[in-house]
Amino acid sequence: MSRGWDRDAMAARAARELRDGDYVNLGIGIPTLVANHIPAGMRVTLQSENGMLGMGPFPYDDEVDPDLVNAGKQTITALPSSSFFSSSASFAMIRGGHIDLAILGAMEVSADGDIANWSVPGKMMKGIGGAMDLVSGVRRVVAVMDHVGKSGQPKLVARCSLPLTGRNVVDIVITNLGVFACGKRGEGMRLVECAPGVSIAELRETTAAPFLEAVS
Amino acid sequence: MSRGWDRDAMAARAARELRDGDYVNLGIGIPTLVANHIPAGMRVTLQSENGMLGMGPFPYDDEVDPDLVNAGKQTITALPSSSFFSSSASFAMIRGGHIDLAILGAMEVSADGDIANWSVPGKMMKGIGGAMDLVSGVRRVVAVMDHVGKSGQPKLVARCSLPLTGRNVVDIVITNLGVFACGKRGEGMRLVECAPGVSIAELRETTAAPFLEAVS
Amino acid sequence: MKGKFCETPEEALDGLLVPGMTIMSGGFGLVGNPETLIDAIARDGVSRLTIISNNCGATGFGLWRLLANSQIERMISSYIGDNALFEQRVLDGALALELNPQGTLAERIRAGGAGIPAFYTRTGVGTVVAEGKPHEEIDGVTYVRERWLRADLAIIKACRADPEGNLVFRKTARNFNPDMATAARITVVEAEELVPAGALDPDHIHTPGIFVDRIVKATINERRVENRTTRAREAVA
Amino acid sequence: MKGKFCETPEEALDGLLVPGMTIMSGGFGLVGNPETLIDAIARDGVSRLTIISNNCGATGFGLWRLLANSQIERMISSYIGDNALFEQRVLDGALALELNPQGTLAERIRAGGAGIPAFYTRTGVGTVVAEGKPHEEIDGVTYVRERWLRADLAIIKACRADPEGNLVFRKTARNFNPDMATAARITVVEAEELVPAGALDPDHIHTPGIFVDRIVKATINERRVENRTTRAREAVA
Repeated sequence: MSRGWDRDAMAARAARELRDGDYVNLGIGIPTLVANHIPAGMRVTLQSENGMLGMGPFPYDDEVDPDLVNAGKQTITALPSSSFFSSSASFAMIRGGHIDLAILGAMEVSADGDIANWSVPGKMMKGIGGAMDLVSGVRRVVAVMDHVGKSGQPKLVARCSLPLTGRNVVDIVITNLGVFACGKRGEGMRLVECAPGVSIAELRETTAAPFLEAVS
Repeated sequence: MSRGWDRDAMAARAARELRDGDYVNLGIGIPTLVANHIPAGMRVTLQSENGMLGMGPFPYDDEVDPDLVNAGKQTITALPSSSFFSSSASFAMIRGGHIDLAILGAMEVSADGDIANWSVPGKMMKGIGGAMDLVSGVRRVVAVMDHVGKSGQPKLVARCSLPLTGRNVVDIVITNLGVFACGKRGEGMRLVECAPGVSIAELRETTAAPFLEAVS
Repeated sequence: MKGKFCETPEEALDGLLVPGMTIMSGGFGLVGNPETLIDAIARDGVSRLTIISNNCGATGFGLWRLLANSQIERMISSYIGDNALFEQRVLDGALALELNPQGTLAERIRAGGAGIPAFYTRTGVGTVVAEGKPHEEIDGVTYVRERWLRADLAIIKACRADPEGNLVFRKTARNFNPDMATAARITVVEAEELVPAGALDPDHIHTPGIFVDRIVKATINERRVENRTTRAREAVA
Repeated sequence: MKGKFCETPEEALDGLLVPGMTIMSGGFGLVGNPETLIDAIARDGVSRLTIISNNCGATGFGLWRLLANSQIERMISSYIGDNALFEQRVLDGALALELNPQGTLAERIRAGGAGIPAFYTRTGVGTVVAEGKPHEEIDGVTYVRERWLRADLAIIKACRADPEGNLVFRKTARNFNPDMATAARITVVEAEELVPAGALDPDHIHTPGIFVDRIVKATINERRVENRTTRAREAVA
């Protein structure tokens, strides 16, 4: 079915949240694909929370350097503008509000911007990593996820059921079916955009929280 | 009169508090002279709180570098072991207890280790500088001062009259008349050593606090 | 080479100077002071400034000039030293002074940049600087709580800068500069040398470009020596 | 060249390993891990360890070996990832795990080294990691108070070290290493390269020697790649 967005189209839609000059942190998964959609000529600098600013593309096979990885432990490259720093300096940068945008995967997001993306009760947790620091410290947080879970349950909800990563922190949610602006200050969630072929009625059905239809 | 110690002899006595391998911060005035008395072969590393570890001697005239000064704003030199760092890193080093010894000038010291060395009421203050951080953070604090003031008033007292730099922080006081160990934990001040030609009776007369005579 | 590089100090400060604003200014004593930018602020004449800086220059030099110009309303510093004009302004009631221990000042600025609104320190406990502040006993030791410091503008002196805003400092001219670069809404840098992208080793950048908004070449580099202290060269035997 | 240099990992750790002790171990994922020192600790067999490290190695590599050896009683980490042995030990109740947000972990360690027993952060507010900790509203925002972390021993992997203990790290192998070097009673370093005094530029030292007690040459430098990701080289037209 061609209804909605595929993973790459979700990344492309997330890339439309980038502004020239932005310093950006991209999470693992679909967010990593956003790097492929940065418009030509736009200056976007990627931060990696393990201690790097100015991430380059993945290396050619003969360029792989074990001392040069991103937060997903993928081998990467540096750029002429790059800098390296310690973990405390990296998170001072994040916590201090110096990163303009974080694009992160999510398991659940609530209408008022709560996000859960680190732990599922009953499953062994992999850990928290930098997610809590990112959602609390970065100026603008974009969550990317499927609109519903594997068993069809809504992931955009009135109240998260999973352990939270942060409360009232998500600005924008991009799913395979549409784009929503969360109401972090209690102003209510707002539909920003429907994915191709997706109706508002369908979104109402698959979303477990009310939203305003302020589609532009 | 040759009774007691002169400035240089006080510095020499203070140098006897140094241990091999020590990292040391020296204050302005007599403490600066301590550097001239480091025993040959003893490894002592001098920290300067404006952001340097491993201070060398004063420069030759043609070596003066305006970007290389100590905390007293004196021009200095670097050594092959030197490192430079920021102010926050420098005081993290001090506050975190990594400096073994601070030797500082004082206006008043109390029997239980309070020190006043930054401000005289009624006089314009020059400021605090790094003194409060040093007395609170350094593992061992040695105060160096004249035993009595210009008008003959005792400076080693039961309770300081001047605004404090720190409370219960001084370990050892070296004056021109003797050496005392303060009772930081309320255990009472103890006479460690009389300067040449100085009697205990004289010290009792010129000291405004009781002390134990545990002279070795 | 454009990037964050500006042509003149005026361009670098364009639109940023507002009466009543708070400015952090790097430097320790007369070392590592943003002399070019201070000169531009003096010429602008912007007034009622709160200045956060370890010192306040010296006669004719650095921030002293803004003081002489009656542009400063309030100073947050650790050490004033012998500064007759400063003393006079304080006695006249024309200048408010908040003295901080130097390490507390540095850490408050670092906290401002790191998103830490308050922290505990032993420095100053039992002294006038801790009066009126919350205290807490932690593991049997009494600490005082200090707040972060942030500013509208930081003016910074670097040795070298690239177009991305990556900075390298030299010797003890580093001091408060990298900390302050992190703690202001806008950071403007003057550098002795502007270098092309890739000229700085990424392992050895002191301030990553994310903290820097605009850069201008330092044209005033008096680098006055406050306390010239030398030793005699030993005679050759 | 002697200074703080030791001949063997055993000499570098001599007298330092005590059951029940707390050890900080640098590294992020498999990058910047003190492999040589971990190997020596595995051979020593010291038990009931509390380990503070962002991760816990990977099958057959790094801290995983101490886990396999049943030497670890408690971990303070931010991320475990896919580590079947770790999971099993936690489920068995043989291993206590304290998960921290990565930035909170880094800042707690930095605070431990900087003499700051507690600080406030927004990270984790409203989540399980803030439960039971003091909260405070500062300027209308709610923060949680976090405590410092300190250790008996830090084991650190550096790129280059001089006899004074000055260290330089390489690329993202820096990570937690310089922070941890400041936060332990004793810091032992393994370096890929031991260089003579004066070989390191004093403006570009990441860890000043004051934080380092002993140094040994790294003899295990597997530097395993966890997630080799490459791109195809474009065909030449």
